[in-house]
Amino acid sequence: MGLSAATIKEDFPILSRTIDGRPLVYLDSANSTHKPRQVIDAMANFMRNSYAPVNRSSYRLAAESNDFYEGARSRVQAFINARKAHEVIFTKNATEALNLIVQSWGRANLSAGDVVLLTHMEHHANIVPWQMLQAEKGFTIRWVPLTDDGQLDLTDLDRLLDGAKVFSFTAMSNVLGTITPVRRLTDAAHAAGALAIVDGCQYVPHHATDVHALGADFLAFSSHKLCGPTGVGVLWGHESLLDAMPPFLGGGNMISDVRLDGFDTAELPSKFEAGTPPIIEVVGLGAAVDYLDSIGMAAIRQHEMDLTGYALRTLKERFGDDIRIYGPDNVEVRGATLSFDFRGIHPHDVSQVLDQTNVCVRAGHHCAKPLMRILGTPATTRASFYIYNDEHDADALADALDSATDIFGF
Amino acid sequence: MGLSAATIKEDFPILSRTIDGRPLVYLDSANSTHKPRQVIDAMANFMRNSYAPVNRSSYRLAAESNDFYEGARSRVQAFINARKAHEVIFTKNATEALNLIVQSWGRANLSAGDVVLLTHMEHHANIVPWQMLQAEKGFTIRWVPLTDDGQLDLTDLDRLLDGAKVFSFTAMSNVLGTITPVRRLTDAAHAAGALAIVDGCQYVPHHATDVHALGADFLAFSSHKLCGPTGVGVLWGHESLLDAMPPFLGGGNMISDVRLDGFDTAELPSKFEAGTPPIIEVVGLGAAVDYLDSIGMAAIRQHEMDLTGYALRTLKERFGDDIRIYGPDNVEVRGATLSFDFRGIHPHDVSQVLDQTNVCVRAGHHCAKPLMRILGTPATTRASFYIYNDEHDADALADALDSATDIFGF
Amino acid sequence: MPGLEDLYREIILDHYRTPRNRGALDTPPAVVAQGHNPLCGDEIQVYLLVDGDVVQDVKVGGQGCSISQSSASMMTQAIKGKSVAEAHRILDAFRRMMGLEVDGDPEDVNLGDLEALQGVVKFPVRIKCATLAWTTLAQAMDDAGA
Amino acid sequence: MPGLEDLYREIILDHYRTPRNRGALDTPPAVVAQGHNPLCGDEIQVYLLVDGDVVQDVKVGGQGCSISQSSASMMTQAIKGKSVAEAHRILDAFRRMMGLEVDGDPEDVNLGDLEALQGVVKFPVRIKCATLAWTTLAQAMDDAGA
Ligand SMILES: Cc1ncc(COP(=O)(O)O)c(C=O)c1O
Ligand SMILES: Cc1ncc(COP(=O)(O)O)c(C=O)c1O
Repeated sequence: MGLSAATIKEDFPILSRTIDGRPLVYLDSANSTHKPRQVIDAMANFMRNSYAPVNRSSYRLAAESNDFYEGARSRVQAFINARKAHEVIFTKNATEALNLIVQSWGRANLSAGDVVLLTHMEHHANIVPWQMLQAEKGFTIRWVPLTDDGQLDLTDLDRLLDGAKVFSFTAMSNVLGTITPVRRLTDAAHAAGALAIVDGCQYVPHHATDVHALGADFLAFSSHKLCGPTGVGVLWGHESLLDAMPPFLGGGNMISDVRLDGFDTAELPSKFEAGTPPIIEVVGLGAAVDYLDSIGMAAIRQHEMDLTGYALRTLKERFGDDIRIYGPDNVEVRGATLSFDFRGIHPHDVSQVLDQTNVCVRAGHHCAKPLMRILGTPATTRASFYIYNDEHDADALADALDSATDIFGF
Repeated sequence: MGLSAATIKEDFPILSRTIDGRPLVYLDSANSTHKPRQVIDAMANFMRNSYAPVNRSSYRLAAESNDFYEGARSRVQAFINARKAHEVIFTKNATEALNLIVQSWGRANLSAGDVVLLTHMEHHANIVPWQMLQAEKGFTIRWVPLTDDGQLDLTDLDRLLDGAKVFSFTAMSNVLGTITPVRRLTDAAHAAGALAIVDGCQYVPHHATDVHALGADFLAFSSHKLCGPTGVGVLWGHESLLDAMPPFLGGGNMISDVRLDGFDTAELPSKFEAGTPPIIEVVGLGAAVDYLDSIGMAAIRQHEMDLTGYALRTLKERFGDDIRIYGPDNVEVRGATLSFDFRGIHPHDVSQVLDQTNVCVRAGHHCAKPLMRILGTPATTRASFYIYNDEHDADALADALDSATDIFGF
Repeated sequence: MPGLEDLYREIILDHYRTPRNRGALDTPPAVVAQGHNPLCGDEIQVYLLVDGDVVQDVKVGGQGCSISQSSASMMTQAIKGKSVAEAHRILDAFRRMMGLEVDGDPEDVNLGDLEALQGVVKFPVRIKCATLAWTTLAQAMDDAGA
Repeated sequence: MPGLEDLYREIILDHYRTPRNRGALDTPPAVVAQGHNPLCGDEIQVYLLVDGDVVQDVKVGGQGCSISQSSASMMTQAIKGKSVAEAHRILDAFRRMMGLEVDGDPEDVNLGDLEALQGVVKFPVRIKCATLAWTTLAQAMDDAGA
């Protein structure tokens, strides 16, 4: 059941593009993945043949379009093993999904004296929305610290959770690659009477995901990180929670009635899908989920473990102490995202040199500035691998680092 | 400078689709328009050749992708004659744009005792967000009433505006087709010291738009109603207003710094574009704007006036008192959106019969329930025309209404 | 593609033209439930008078399209005078015919005229029209403790 | 496509390796402005001591990539000891070279070593790196009322 990255690569038109006569070595998938022709074609064909507004019109073309849209919802539901299709809410990205939780659930449920628990490895999307509401409500934010090898330090977890109303954490760090012990964390949250919110942005694209096995109350992730288009994200939540929450954005589709003096809210999922939804993008997301399913999430995870192991070994063998790779060594608890410091050369310079041979990596704070401060660096270089990458890409990365030594190795 | 709908139709692949052997007569463009191959191809080609994350990574592919994204912003800027590109904010749809204004500007500036002025012809997207904030803040909402022929009744405008902090209104009704006297309304708002927010959803796709000539402080519209993809909308606002507003959604890209104890906000436009933006969709929107520009907005408006005139005449000649068309008769003050009552037959039944010959119209409250109550009907049938429609489509509508008479004309 | 004749059967148009049991009942002793279809804005009231185990009377107010109105009219005929248990059986059977999920095993229920609404299933958007009166009835039965 | 040699000229690497005028100045009498590049998280401090009409001293703290650091280093050399008016001219000329919009007409200013940064224009993403010190300088001049 091994996965052939070479075969998969052929599904991605952009990966046969060359710049300066060389192919792309795309190692920025933690940022956003490329799109296979299956997704590109699904979107284009939908626009060519079946596009129409959904939820509103009753002619056959609209019914057909609606079937595409709701069909994709069912496929996403199955992909994360949700019990009900209407627990799957389409947002514009994971960031909106997290803001929705904070603004709707948070504003209704949090007040001064309450405690929200986050971790030191969160993405800004799981920090700033809480800080914005904190400025209004005055609750306390606590943080789970990290161990030296970049895992969550759970020594004090029970104390940190004591009195917390919510624990919101990433299932995998977009900087360190660390996979967090989700089930243990959701269990601890629930034992303390807190809600468990899982940021699945870096997890769902790489692992078979079962919201119930994870024990999550909410899960957020983005289409564009799992071979789907931009413009759509997913919020999954327990029906009972979503039902009890006030609406987030107001407008068409989220109402059951509007009068001059007020409105009534629609049922799920419409309640949280105000205005014209990202119809074409949801169809693309459905195709992306099908595509990943056809490869198999277990095969994907295995491929990434193998590739991560190979990349870690290669980089350490070739560069020894000249490279410092953040996060755990054990591929069982890390994904294929490698942030590193190379000979103290500034990440911008590293990525610039790498780019000369089309090795595309990200240099920067990766939307995790609190974590950067804890790591003691303003920025790292990050190489992240996905289904279309293989050992050649890891080698290309290492070769490109040699050129960085040539220029900056003084 | 006449426009050839037949030629334009060829640009829209879906319009050559047949159902039951007949072509589509698509008369639901006020709801959402179809997409020309120029837009479909721009999106597909972008995904095939140039897709990469924007704003974050520094390799050449990312710079190229960024140029596509920011290039589209400049084209939208030119399309509405905005002074600065960074006054153009990409949202997920017009609904989000309006919610952004209400939640950011409104929450910071409105309190009990304040007055917000709306009109009786607003879409839910320009009503419900205000009602949601009203529930929190307790300000007063006043309404501009309508005349018998479905225009704004401005007799009492000055009194209604007295003490108002904001006047938010549509430039064209999505039900009545009425085009409102935008400049007169923005001038009156400003004379009263109120902000003028223009819902341009039904206006921008059909008219040359100049935000300064309109005198607007904010303008909101959606891509999917002007031949662009779903998943992206536009908020334009005066730089000085946008600069002074607090952020809306929190997360990546909208910050300049994040610490454990708080964050600093980024400059425009990033400040209001939290998370991964709808990159592919913005590229599609740019192509849509180019497409409309290549036809010419003046030609589009002229075409729609001619076609509206033809449709109004045809329906009245053929059905006399059996049809009641809402809104003004004068095509100078109305767009190509015709809501009507046909022989008292329920709109759902009318649209069902019309659908048998692929005449696609919308039946319902059109997300304007307060207006429906004022019109004294729970629903209307609405036929709306765009650049790809012509007199044959108006004739097909009339022919299809004959079948409705056959079945329900008892 | 299904044709209009699947939808607009003569019996349906007949109930639409001359709806049975239109009007209101005094509340109390009757109960009234409000239903509406958010898609088209249709609103309906179902008045229900339950006496002991029997649906003594039922009336329908409000307005709607041919499908929702005729469905409501046929519904009143089907349940009026029936036992509460029988009304529930009819309700479940009708919902099943419309393709909705219903708890429990399907029973053999003769729906009579209501069978004419079977064609609606081929027009998924109209299913909500056909079921509006029934969802509202279910609520009225709840309210009446029946 | 531009090559790396357009970017990493020897003189740039030299300033990066051995930056001139690193450090801090006492504030007051000097002023200090903070700059940072949100893209990569780089932070820089520009200390400026203006005495009358003259840029008496200037020092740079913080960290960054080769482009931002060398640009800062060359900047300090270019303006130190110059009149405030001349510093403004250099500032404007440098920004123009980076393709930024500047009010007023371009003047003929010899940028010396700084010309080596011209190649950065071919790498648009790096322009922010090259201009970081200068934007921060402009702010420091403002703060110093210069
Ligand atoms: C006048 C008006 N305002 C707002 C909207 C909302 O636009 P969207 O659904 O694209 O957010 C619409 C369209 O549905 C509209 O016609
Ligand atoms: C862990 C994590 N959370 C949240 C996000 C935000 O996702 P998006 O930008 O798609 O909203 C990202 C990606 O940038 C991420 O890696």
